[in-house]
Order: sequence, then structure tokens, then C-alpha cells
Amino acid sequence: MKTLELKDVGKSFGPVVALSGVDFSAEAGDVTALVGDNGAGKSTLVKCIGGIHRVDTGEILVDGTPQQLHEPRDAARLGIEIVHQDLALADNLDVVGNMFLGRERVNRLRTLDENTMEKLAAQTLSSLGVRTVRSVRQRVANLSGGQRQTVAIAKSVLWSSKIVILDEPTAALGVAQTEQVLDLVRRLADRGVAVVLVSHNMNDVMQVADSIAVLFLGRMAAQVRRQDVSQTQVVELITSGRSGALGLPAESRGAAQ
Amino acid sequence: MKTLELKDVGKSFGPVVALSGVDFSAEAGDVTALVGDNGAGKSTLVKCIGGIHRVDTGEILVDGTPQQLHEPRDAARLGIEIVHQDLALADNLDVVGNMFLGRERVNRLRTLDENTMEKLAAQTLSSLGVRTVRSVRQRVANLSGGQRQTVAIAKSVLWSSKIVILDEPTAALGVAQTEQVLDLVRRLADRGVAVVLVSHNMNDVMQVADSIAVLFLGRMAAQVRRQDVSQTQVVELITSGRSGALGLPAESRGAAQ
Amino acid sequence: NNNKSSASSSAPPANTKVGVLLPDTASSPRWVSADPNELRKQCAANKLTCYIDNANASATTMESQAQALINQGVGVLLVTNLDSGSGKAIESLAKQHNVVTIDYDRLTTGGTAEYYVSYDNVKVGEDQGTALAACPQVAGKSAVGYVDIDGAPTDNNATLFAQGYNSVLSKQAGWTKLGEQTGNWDPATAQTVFTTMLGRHPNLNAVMVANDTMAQSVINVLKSQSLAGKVAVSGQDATAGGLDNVMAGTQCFTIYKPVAGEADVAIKLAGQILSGQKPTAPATIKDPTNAREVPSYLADPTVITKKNVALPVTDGYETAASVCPTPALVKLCSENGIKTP
Amino acid sequence: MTAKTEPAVAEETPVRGPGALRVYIREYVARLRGGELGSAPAIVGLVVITAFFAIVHQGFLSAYNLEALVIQAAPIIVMAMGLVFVLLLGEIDLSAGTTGGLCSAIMAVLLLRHGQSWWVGVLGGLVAGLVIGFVMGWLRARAGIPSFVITLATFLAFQGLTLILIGGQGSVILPTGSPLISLENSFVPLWLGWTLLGIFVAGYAAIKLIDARGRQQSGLAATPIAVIVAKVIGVALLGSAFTYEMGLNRNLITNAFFSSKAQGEPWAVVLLVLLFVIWHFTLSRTRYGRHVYAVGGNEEAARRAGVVVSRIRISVFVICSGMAAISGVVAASLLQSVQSNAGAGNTLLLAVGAAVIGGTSLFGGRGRMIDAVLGGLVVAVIINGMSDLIQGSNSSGYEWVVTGAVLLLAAGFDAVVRHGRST
Amino acid sequence: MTAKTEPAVAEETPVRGPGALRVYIREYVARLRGGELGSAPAIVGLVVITAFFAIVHQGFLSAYNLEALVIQAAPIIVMAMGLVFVLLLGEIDLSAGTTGGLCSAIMAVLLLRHGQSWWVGVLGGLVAGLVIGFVMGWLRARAGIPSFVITLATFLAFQGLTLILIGGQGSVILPTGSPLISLENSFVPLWLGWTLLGIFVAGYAAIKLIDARGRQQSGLAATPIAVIVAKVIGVALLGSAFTYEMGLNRNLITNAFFSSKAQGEPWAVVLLVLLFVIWHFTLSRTRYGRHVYAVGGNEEAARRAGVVVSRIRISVFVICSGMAAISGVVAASLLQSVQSNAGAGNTLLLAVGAAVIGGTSLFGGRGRMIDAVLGGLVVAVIINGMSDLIQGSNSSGYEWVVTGAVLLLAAGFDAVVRHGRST
Ligand SMILES: Nc1ncnc2c1ncn2[C@@H]1O[C@H](COP(=O)(O)OP(=O)(O)OP(=O)(O)O)[C@@H](O)[C@H]1O
Ligand SMILES: Nc1ncnc2c1ncn2[C@@H]1O[C@H](COP(=O)(O)OP(=O)(O)OP(=O)(O)O)[C@@H](O)[C@H]1O
Ligand SMILES: [Mg+2]
Ligand SMILES: [Mg+2]
Repeated sequence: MKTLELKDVGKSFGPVVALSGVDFSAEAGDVTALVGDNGAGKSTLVKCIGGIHRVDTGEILVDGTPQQLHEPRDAARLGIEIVHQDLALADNLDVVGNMFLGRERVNRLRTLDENTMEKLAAQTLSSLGVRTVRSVRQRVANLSGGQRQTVAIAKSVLWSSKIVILDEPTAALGVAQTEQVLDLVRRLADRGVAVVLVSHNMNDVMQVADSIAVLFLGRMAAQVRRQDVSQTQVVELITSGRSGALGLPAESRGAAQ
Repeated sequence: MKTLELKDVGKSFGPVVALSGVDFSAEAGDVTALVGDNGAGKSTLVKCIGGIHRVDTGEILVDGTPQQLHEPRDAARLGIEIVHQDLALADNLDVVGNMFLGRERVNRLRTLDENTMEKLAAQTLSSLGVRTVRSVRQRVANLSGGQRQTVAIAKSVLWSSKIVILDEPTAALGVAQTEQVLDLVRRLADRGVAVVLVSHNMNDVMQVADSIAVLFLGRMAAQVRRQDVSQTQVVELITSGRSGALGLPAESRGAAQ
Repeated sequence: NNNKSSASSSAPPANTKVGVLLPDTASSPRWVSADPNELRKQCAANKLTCYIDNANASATTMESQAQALINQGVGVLLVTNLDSGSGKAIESLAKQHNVVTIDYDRLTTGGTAEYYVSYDNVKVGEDQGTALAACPQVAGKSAVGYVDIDGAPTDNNATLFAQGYNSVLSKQAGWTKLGEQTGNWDPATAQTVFTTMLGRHPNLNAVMVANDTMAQSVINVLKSQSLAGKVAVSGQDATAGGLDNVMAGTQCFTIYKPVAGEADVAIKLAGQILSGQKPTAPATIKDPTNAREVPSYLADPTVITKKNVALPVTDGYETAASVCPTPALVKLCSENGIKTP
Repeated sequence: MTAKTEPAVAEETPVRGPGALRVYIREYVARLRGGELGSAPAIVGLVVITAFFAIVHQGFLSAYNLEALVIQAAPIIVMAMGLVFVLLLGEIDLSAGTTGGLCSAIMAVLLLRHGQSWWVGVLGGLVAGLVIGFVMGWLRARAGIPSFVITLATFLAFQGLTLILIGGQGSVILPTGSPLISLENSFVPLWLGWTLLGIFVAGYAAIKLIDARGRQQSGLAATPIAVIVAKVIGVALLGSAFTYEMGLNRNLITNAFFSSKAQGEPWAVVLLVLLFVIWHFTLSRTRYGRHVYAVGGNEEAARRAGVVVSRIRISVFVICSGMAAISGVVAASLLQSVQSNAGAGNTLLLAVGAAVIGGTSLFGGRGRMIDAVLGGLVVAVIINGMSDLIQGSNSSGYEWVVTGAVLLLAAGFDAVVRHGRST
Repeated sequence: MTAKTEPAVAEETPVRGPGALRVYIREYVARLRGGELGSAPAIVGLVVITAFFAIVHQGFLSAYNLEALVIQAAPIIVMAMGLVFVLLLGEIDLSAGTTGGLCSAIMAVLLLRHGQSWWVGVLGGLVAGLVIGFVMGWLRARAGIPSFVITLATFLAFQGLTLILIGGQGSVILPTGSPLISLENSFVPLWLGWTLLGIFVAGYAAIKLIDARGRQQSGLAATPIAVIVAKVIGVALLGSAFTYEMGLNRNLITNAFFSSKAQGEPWAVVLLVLLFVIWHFTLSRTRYGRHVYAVGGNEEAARRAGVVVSRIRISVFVICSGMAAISGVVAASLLQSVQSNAGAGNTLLLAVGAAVIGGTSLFGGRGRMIDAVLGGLVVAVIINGMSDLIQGSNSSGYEWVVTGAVLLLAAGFDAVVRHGRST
């Protein structure tokens, strides 16, 4: 049984068909890479799973049960943790405030336990290799691109979830920080989490992924095991939607793993 | 004479020292890569050149003349075109509107020449390898991350400038689009433009750069010619600020090429 | 100015429709219930159909109400203007559509109304001045310091009241005006203003306040200084609160202008006009802007002091229930001859 | 599921002939379903409340009342037009009402105390408005004071200045027969009304056709001719219906003594159409208009693109105050006088409400000229419809309550149509 | 250039002892220079205009006038406190003024026409406020109508309802001697005043010290004890000065015959402090407060983080209307009566202006409770100071002008201090 499974998912925005007939699955303990050209529909897919968009057709199953995802809260309740591409940080809050947003620690008197949160935030950030955030009491509005991204990633790390989805988490990260995040991804999967990683960086994908799903113009071109394909084949799938015997739309549904 | 030269530039935000004593230069016909860890101060440097921040100390010279850059307009007047990391698109305008913002074409009657602009916009986008933007009359609010980045890049391509600065232009781009942009960068330099490329992707940097400048914690660790260093050395410079004889803070001012 | 025939198909041959335009709800409570009730009663008695609108202090609203009433086919329009300018616009509009207008309570200077039915507002002010000078707190004193708290300067009537009381008070021997401010017909403003005045002139003996609601504010401040009842305070409109204060002795007097004095006359006049007559008014008032002699019906106000405080209630102008809402006040009322059921 | 056959790629090749019409309609429906409703909700709201009042209030749609409605709406619409500019930048001008009042007071004083001719007075008022707008814009753009505070201060101060100018009389009456009064109280001769309508429709058709040809020549997808023809006919029919009804004699009472006629549309209509065309054109077809939207949508993006943000910011306040001055003049014409409390009270709230009901956002970046017109009409219909609806003692209390309720209904309707648009 | 020696790395190791104080002060100065001014500009503005009026207007700082100032400011501050919540979400409540009026009218009617005791009346008014807030919040959050339009409608409707309730009497006078009147017109006994001050200062010191110890124990940089002591002494001194001056007898006339005394601070002060502490605590130390800021700063981020945005949105309207109801009760206590136009006029604009002058943004995400207090004091000082500045029956014109000018000066001052902060 798949931890996360999408069946025949379709989503349109007015005249724009962003997704159509997409099947996708992610298993516990695996890193599933979701790749595709710009505008292929990766982020839309992630948002559908996250309850930000409602799907027009098809269904989303978690642990084999179909789920209604109408709100991000619904996804969170199911143990799905997402770092979206558009990071969505509250610029007027500080790093601690953003990192614990929605899951603030409170002490006995139901007041915010700022001390614990501040310590945890600082620890998490440094564990992700960020050394340049001067203070976790800084407003995130003033952070650099990479620092912002780290805060968003750190936010998702703080909670133990069943499914972690990262939409281009390393786009703005430096060399060292990227290493840390890929490491983290691997460790999460080893802990039994189903990790979905959206990325444009083929090196990273080939390095950490167990399974690779390729979106092409809103359709699932193919979902294959990492060891069954070469980097060239994946790139071919991304740019043309097919590569040799892989990724024919008619077969794509069966092609998944 | 350098097309763009920074001497002893310093910039602080309240208690945060983002840049201090930075020397940097870019020459016509060269691609100068600006690299550094997250929060090293790359974007701050770019914003100082772009007139978004005023420098606290030091000076910025264009073609050997010191310039006062107080407003983005001042930079534009000097022929400096910048794609910032935070793309800054007007979400309520369509792709055409954003691409020509501030430099709209008008016809004889001083009314907007929408037809010409629309045609040019579509051409530029497809020249950058983006096939998934359904219509250039779409609002940019609804574009995917990579599509937004492409619009921002396309914006800077439309004008013939003396200096083009790209702050992590390929962060959100797919494989094919990244190729196109690197190609573009090379072609711009060959046309005699001084191109500054900020990037975390060492492969890309080693591929297109002629000169590499490394920022470390707000200071210039070293600026060297591409052929004088290996990728490992650059990574070392980024993460520790020095590599062998390269990049000692005391020497950094002289080390620049 | 006769409407023997009406072209309006919806109206019966003999037009019985009268429109009434009232100004606002803040300058005096009378516009909210006293006038509408009395006018309605009189209309029923005279078998007329009355349309009564209140403009909520907006000249544009009044203009549109006038248009709506003319659209209804009224033959006579009673106008209590917000200001002469908009009043004139309405009257010329009415004239354009062959509707007779009557100035009700307020004269539209420069206007074209056929009649003016009112209390004499300068006279009201003069009465206020005279009554204040006769208050026990100041009567016979050789030196009296007083302050004025006027109505809204945007209201022409306030100007007329002030003209009246100032003309009287300035002639009182030994009286000196320590300050004059406008309370804008607004109790909160009046309270702020008077607080400061009292702080500056703690020894003042009399306060010339234009109406009862503002007088209440003045009394509040005096109470907090334990001065209530020791300073002469004026008023106007014979509101329930004003009568309470008069009974309690914290307010010296109020001015009672029974609505019947205006409403009865105006509606009777309207009925006569609609039936084709052209009545002759007992008096004329000179319009100060164009010297036109406006045929006028002018009623006299009554000064209400502790002695005759029951009059507005016995007249039915105020109900005993609203004047005496609490047990303490019921007692005070019965002492002063107001019977509560 | 048929959508599956349509991949999300650019459809750049324009289609022509009857196919084009089908494509156009399909796209239009898709856009509607995607939430791009344009003016549709405001129009539907307007029709609904008009129908409501036409039912409860006989004679609401008579030529007489229609004229009254138009001249009452005129000052609101003019002010709302100016406010759209300020709102597009996410700013607010609380003082627009009292600015209008002050400018009309200046005009009245020039006319009556200094014996100037009417156009000097109007010019004086207008110049005063522009100067006021410039100062407020400067304070906002350069001194960085929040516009709410600046305009709250001027809201109070201008109320005071008007009061000082007009003085204790309560109002100043404009000279009878002045062209100023004619604006709202005299009527365009019938022949001229029809001629102007003809010019307007012809101009509209010409622009639409030239646009379409230009796009076709540039190889871009153009509006099909059939759609353009339909639109032009629609405009012509609406215009004709209005001009025809306004051509009827509206005098209700005629007899042997009085035979004056009231027919033709009020001059204010011509002014409204003129202002609408100018500002609509400015917003949609000039660089300036584009920059206003850009600054409202993302100030930083506009600044980086070289737009002189402070200049745009000052300019919208100038336009807003200028339009407020015109609105003040129109209001003075309506009342044939200027009150010492001109422009105070709910004037501003209603004008802003008009723009917002029309679809303009208070957060900047979204709004069009037509919003001011449609929203202004909604507000005017409510006020006019309410003004005589409730009779009896304390009617004004009930009227306020019902006005609020109707306003909420109109807006709620709009919201339901837009389906949860967030403002 | 000395800055060069200080690299931009995290300084996580807390310093203790006298070094900590130096670090603290250096950081504070750096923050100030970096533009994080907090309440400084509003405080400076308040001091400046107070000084201005103290000079032009002798007796402005007398105990008598200080008390008047406080009781006049109370309704404004209470309403502004509620508005801060709504503004933090980038919403507006135009009807806060008339909601207050309506609730006080409901209270008055319960008291006087239904013979209820005072606390039933207050409870009735408060419940009405909460219900009103809930309905408006629901319309905004669920039906998606812009809050400007909803509250414009209720602004009108509630004005009407108040008029209907109070009716033709013009105003309803509260029973003499009722505890309601005491709120603004009676005084805390001297011993109790000092005791309350003691409790307040002790509580303040305790919280600050507990905070600092907690941080130290967690190994985080804590405020140095010296700073805390300085702050506590500052608060104690200010409080004592106020309590002392309020303890003086303010009766203007005393002689052998009259010996009643007016001394002690008004009860309203206790109410203000209580409300301030509650809401300040809510905003700064509870999850709810954090969520309010998050929704105001980035609604989408909050939604994705699992915050129930619609519930937060409804709640701020409930709080705002509830506080408006309290403000209405305080205003009724001040005037010892409820008018048929209670809460109309400029009530709302002044309260919003107070919050904005204090430093709250109209675009959401930025604002604190202290803003309402400081801004409300600025507004009250201006109104009180103006009320006697110019004499004459047409003085109000000049007064309005000067009020506007002073308001602008206060805000301009603030803006210059903040150096181009954008709101
Ligand atoms: N809210 C929306 N309204 C309209 N179109 C949208 C919306 N969101 C996404 N789209 C369109 O749907 C398509 C898929 O977008 P999506 O963001 O999923 O792409 P992506 O695969 O994440 O691309 P990238 O790699 O650039 O992030 C794009 O063409 C985009 O323009
Ligand atoms: N407006 C600001 N206010 C305060 N601090 C700032 C501001 N802008 C940048 N900083 C700080 O300055 C430092 C440098 O930031 P900058 O954005 O230049 O980094 P960068 O090199 O571009 O990093 P990245 O690779 O993550 O984009 C960071 O520590 C950042 O937090
Ligand atoms: Mg994406
Ligand atoms: Mg950067």
C-alpha cells in the first residue's frame, strides 16, 4: 500500500489545464523525485496534495484511503508537511515566529514559551548549515533568499510527519546548505518518511531519489525507479515527454514503478 | 579601465554588517561570476549597484567615473540592467505589462503600442525556451516559479545595456531553460556587455565565467580569473573564505585579479 | 399659485397631497417625533395626505426628497431648510413644477416661498437672554460673568438665537462675557468646551447654552465641581432631560415651543391652498437678502421655569413617562405637579 | 475530461472567420468561470436593486425620476472617479468630500463677493483643488506621512475653511441663471443630444474596429467583427433608450398658466461621459495609466523599472482633488448654492463605497473607471429609492436602517457572484 | 570603518555582568538607527504637542485639566484598542463609532425603560456589541464582502437604530448616582489608587524579572538587570507623578461653605489600564495574538501553517465591536446620557486616526496596543487643547483648521522621526 497515491488527478485554472489524468505515488522510506519542465504542473500537483487547490477530477489517497483535502489543515492532520516553492513566510514575524507558526509551544499558563522556541529554532537553523542568520529574533523580511528558504525548510523539519514534500527546496541554497538539505532528505526517508522532492537539478535528483516521476505539460510522462533510468533518459522525458520505451502517455499510468 | 568597479564598499543594516571593504570589478566582454554562501552579501552588493541601497562607505565607478546611485533610475541611466533575486513583478499586470514596465512602447498618439509589445514579448519568451506560458496576456500572479523568473530575465534582455547583472537567474529554471539562459549570458558577453552572474551552481559558474569573485561573510575573499582556479578551490573559498594562497582577508583587496 | 387642475394622472382631481421636508435629527429632537406626529395628526384632521421626510442633515438628500415628493404629485411643500441655499434650490425646483412652498420654522432667505410659518427665532433668543438674567442665581447681582455656548454655526437658526440672546445680555448692567464657543449642537463638544471654560473661569455665574442637550453637558461638568445649581444655566426645546434639570434646579429654564403652534397653522394653510384659496397672512417678515416681504404666521415661545414646568407634559408635548423614568424622578415630578400614571 | 485533449501550450496562431467567434466565446466563458468577472457583478447588482425599487416604488423609472437620479448621481460619480486613482495606489483620501466643498466655496466667493464671471470662479475652484492635491501628495510621497492621517487632518481643516468662507449664513446662493446652475438644472436640446450620442457611438465603433485591424495586421488574435458589431449595437441601443426617455417632457403639472417643458438630458450627463472617456483612456491606454497600476500592484517593482513612484503618487492626489473640486462644483450646481458644511457628512464614504462596490480594491492595483460609474449609480439608486420609501414619525431612523440593509444586499449579491473574491 | 572588525555572524553566546549592559545598549542604539523605533515617535509627538499647549494655554497641565483630558481620552482610547485588532488584519470597521452608540443606547433603554439594574444594561450592550461583531466578521470572512462596504452599511444602519431607540427625546439621561456615571465622574480613593499603582508596578517588575531569569536559564541573551531596574523605576515614577497629581483636590472653588473635594484618579483610568494589560498580553504572549499578526502579515502563509484564518478574522471583528460597546458605555458615562446621534460624526475617524498616529498600519501586520493609548492621548490632547484656543461664535471654523494643522504637525513630526517609514 502506498503512503501517498494520486489517481487520475486533473486541475484547470479557467482556460489553463495545469494537470490532467495524473497518477502518482510515494512510498514510506523512499525519496520520490518529481521533475518536469517549467510550468509542467509540479507545484500545482503539490498544492493539490497540500489542500491549497482542490482537484477538479480524480482522487488523492493517503495510506490507501481517499481523502478530501480542502484546507492546508486537512493535509497537516494527515501528517503531510510541505515546503512550497513560494515560501509564504509572514514578513512581519521573526524567524522564530515563522518557524513555529500554527504550532507554537505554550507553557502551563497557555502563554507562548518563547525560550524553548527560540532555542529550538537556533538549533535547527545551525543544523541546516546556516551560519549567517545573526539572530533568530530578526524579521524574515530582511533575510537573504537562501536564509528565507532555510527558514521554510527548518519549519517542516521541526515536526515528525508521515509525508514530507519539498518543492524546489535547494533553489536558493549555497553549496554547503544544499548538501545539508539533501542529507536531511535522505535521513528523513531512512526514518520511514515518504519524501517527495521537486527539483530541477538532475545531479541532486539522481543522487538522492529512489523513484522518479516526470511531469510533461500537465500529464505524468512516467514514474520509474531510479536504477532503471539514466540521467539522459530523465532529461529526455522532461523535455519531450518520452524516451525510448518510457513515457508514452497511454502507458504512463501503468508505467509508474 | 573597468566597465564596473567597486572600491572599498561597505553597507550595514542596523546591527547587521552586510558588506565591508568590498572591492569588485567587471569588464566589458567578460562574464564575471559573483559567488558566496547564503547571506554572504551578494544580493546586497547587487542592490547597491542597482541603486536600491545606498552604500555606507566606498564608491562605485562606471567606466572609471565615480557615480552616485540613489535610485534604480540612476543605474538604468548608466546602462546597468539588473535581474534581482526577488523578482519584483507587479502581480496585477500581465506578462507584457511587466516586461515593458517603465519602457512602454508608444505610438504616434502617445498611446501604448500594445500590438508591438505583445509580439516582442511572445518572441522573447519563446527565445528563452519557455513553451508553457499560455498567453502573454496572462497576469504574472498566476505563473509558475520558473515562468516568473523567465519573465524577469526576458525583461532585461529587451534592452541593450552596457552592464547586465543577473542575481541567481536560473534558480527556478528547468534544464533546458537554464541552458538557454547560460547561452544568453555568453552571447551578451560576446556582444561586449559586462555581465555579472550571481549563482550557487558551480557547474554553471565554471562553464560560463571568465572571472570569479567570492564573497565571504560580507568581505571579498578573492576575485580571480576562471582559468587560475579549480572548482574545489572556489568551493573552499566560499565555505571558508580562503584556499591555499587565495583569499586571505588582509590580502583580499590586492587579490582581485 | 393655484392647483385647481392637476395633470398628474395618479392624483385625484382635487389634490390633497402635502409634502413635508424636515431637516435633521440632531439640531433638535422635535424633528424626530414631535413635528411628524403633530403634522400627521393635523393632516388627518384636515383630510390631507401628508408625506413627511427627514433629510438627516444632508442638503443633497433633501433635494432628492423634494424631487421624489414632486414626483408623487404633492401640491404644497412644507420646507424646513438646512440652509437657505439648498432651501432656495428646492423652492425654485418646486416653482418650476408649479408646487406651492411654505417655509416651516426656518425662513429661506432669498427663497421664493409663498408663506412663512414659525416661531420668531430672534425672539426665542431674546427670551433666553431675558430669562437668564432673571435666574435666581444671578438676579440682582452687581457683577455677573457668563459664557456662551452656541449652536452649530452651519445652522442659520443658531445664528439667530445667538443674535437674540447676545443683544439682550450685552445690555445687562454688570454682565461680562468671559468666553463664547460653539457646541455644534453636539453634547460631547459642548462638554469638552465647557470643561475648559470652567477651568479658566472658575468663578463664572451664568452659562448661556443654546439648547437642552448641550445644557446637560454643562450641568455634568458643574456637578463634578459641585457647582450644579449654583450657576445659572439656560436651555431650549423643553426636552425630557431639560425639564428634569429644571425641576432639579440645575437648569434655570428652558424654552417651550409647542409644535402645535406651527404645525396646526401650516397644515390648515396647506389645506386652504389646495382647495384653491389664497389666504392672507397676519404679518410679514422682511427677507434680509432681497427685502421681499414674506407673508408670515409667527407664534410666540413660552419660557419654562420651575413654576410652569408641568406645562409641556399637560400639553402632551412630552409624556410623563419619558420625563420621569426613575423612582427618584417620579417623586420630583409629583412635587412639581407632573402626574405619572 | 474532454479538456485532456488540450495541452497547456501557447496558442499563438490567431484563428479567423466564424471559427474566431467560437474561440472568442469559449475563451470568454472560460474566463468568466475562472473568476475574471469584470463589471458583471456590479451590473447585475445595479439591475437587481433598480428592479427592487421599480416594484416597491411606482414611478421610480419615470423620465422625471430618471433625470433626478442622474443629476443626484453626478457628484458622487465624479468624486468616485477621482478616488479610483488614489485607491489604485492603495491610498485613501478622506478629505475628498471636504476638498470639494472648499473648492465650491472658493468658487462661490469669487463669484459673489468678487464679482467674477462664472468661469473664473470654476477655474479658481479647480486650481485650488489641484494645489490641495499637490500638497497632500507631496506630504505623502516625500514626507512619508500615512495618507489616512494627512487626509484626516485636511478633512477637518477644509471643513473649517469652508465654514469660514461661507460664514454664519449657512449657505451662499449662486446667481440665478448662471451657467453653473444650468449644468445640473438645464437640459441639452434634443437635436444636440442625439448628435452627441451619434458621435459617441461612432467613435466607440471606430476605436474598436481600428484596434481589431491593428491586431490582425500584427498577427495577433483579434476580437471577431461579429462581437464588435454586437457591442456597438448594444451601446447604441442603450444610449438611444436613455436619450429617448430623457427627451420626454417631465413636467408633471401643466395647466393653462404654466406650460414650461422640461425635456432633454441634463448637461451633467455630457460632463460625466466626457470625464469617463478621458480617464478611462488615461488608465487603459497611456504609459501613465500603466504606471499607476504598476505602483499599486508592486511599488518596489515599479521603482526598479524606473517609474518615478513619488511623482505618480503625487499625481493621483492631484487628480483626486481636482475631480473632487469638479464634484463640488457639480454639487453646488445641483443645490444652486454652497453650504457651509458642503462635502462633510457621508459624502466621502458614499463615494469610496461607490468605487469599492464597483469593484475597486482598497489595497491598490485593482480598479477601473467604469467601477466609479456603476458603483456611483448603485449608491444613487439606493439613496433616491430610499428617499421617499418610508413615511411616518422617525422615518429617518428607519431609512438609515433600510439604506444600510440595501447597501449590504447589493454588496452581498456582488460577493456571491464573485464567489468569495477577497478585497 | 570600525564596523569592519565585526563580521556578520550569529552572536548566540549570551554575555553577562556589566558587559551585558554595554551590549544591550549598543544593540538598542543600532536598532534605533536601523529604523526600529517602536513607540518613540508617538511619545515624542505627544510630548511636543503637550508642551505646545502648555505654553499657549495656561492651566493646561493643572490637575483639573489633566483629569478632564484623561476622561475625554478614555472613549477614544478604548475604541482605538479594539480597532487595532481589525487594522492588524488590514480590515477596517467604519461602524465602530455607531456600534458604540447603538450599544450604549441599548444599555440606556434597558436601564430606563425596562428598569433593569446597571450591570444588566452594560451586559446587554456588551452582548449586542459581540453579536454585531460576529455578524460583520462572518459577512467578511465567509460571504467575502469587503469590510469597507459591510461596515459602511452598518455605520448607516446603526445610526438609524440608535435614533429609533432613543427616539424623539433627543437623549436619554442616565439615572443620577448610577455606578455607570461614576466610571468617568467618580474617583478612586487615594489609598486605593496608591495600592493599585503598587500592584501594577510590582507585577510589571515581576514579569520582567521572571522573563529575564527564564531566558538566562535557557542560555539565551537576557535583558540586563540594570535595564530592568531602570525601566521599573521609570514606570513607578511616572505612575506616582500621575497618582500624586490626581490626588490633589481639583475643586476650583473652595470656601467655608463648600468643602466637597474632587481628588483621586477617575475610575476610567483603572478600566483603561486593565483593558490595556489584557489586550497587550493577548497580542504579545498568546497563540491567538501571534496568529493575528501572522494573518495580517501574510494570510496565505498563516493558512498554510494551519491557522483557521476565517476564525481569526471573525474574532477581530468581535473584539473590535465589543470594545466599541465598552467605548460607548464610557462615552455615555462621560456625558451622563445617550444621544440619538451617539457615535456618529467624527468619532470613528478620530479613533482610527489615533491608532494610525500611534504607529499601527492600515495594511495589516503592524500595530500594538500601546499605539492606541499613545495615539488616543495625542488626539485627546489636541481636542482638549483646541477647545478653548479660539473664541467667538464662528470659532469652530478656525478651530477645525487649527486642529487639522496640529494633527498634521504631530504626524509629520512622527514621520520625520521615522524617516520615511511607509504605511
Ligand atoms: N492560479 C493559477 N491560475 C492560472 N494558471 C495557473 C495558476 N497556477 C498555475 N498556473 C499555470 O499552470 C501551469 C503549471 O504551473 P506550476 O506552477 O504547477 O508549474 P511548475 O511545474 O511548478 O513549474 P516551475 O518549475 O516553473 O515551478 C503553468 O502554466 C501556470 O501558468
Ligand atoms: N534590509 C535588510 N535589513 C537587515 N539585514 C539585511 C537586509 N538585507 C540583507 N540583510 C542581511 O545581510 C546579509 C546579506 O544578505 P544578502 O541578501 O546580500 O545575501 P546573499 O549573499 O544574496 O545570500 P543568498 O545566497 O541567500 O541570496 C544577510 O545576513 C541578511 O540577513
Ligand atoms: Mg513550481
Ligand atoms: Mg541573494
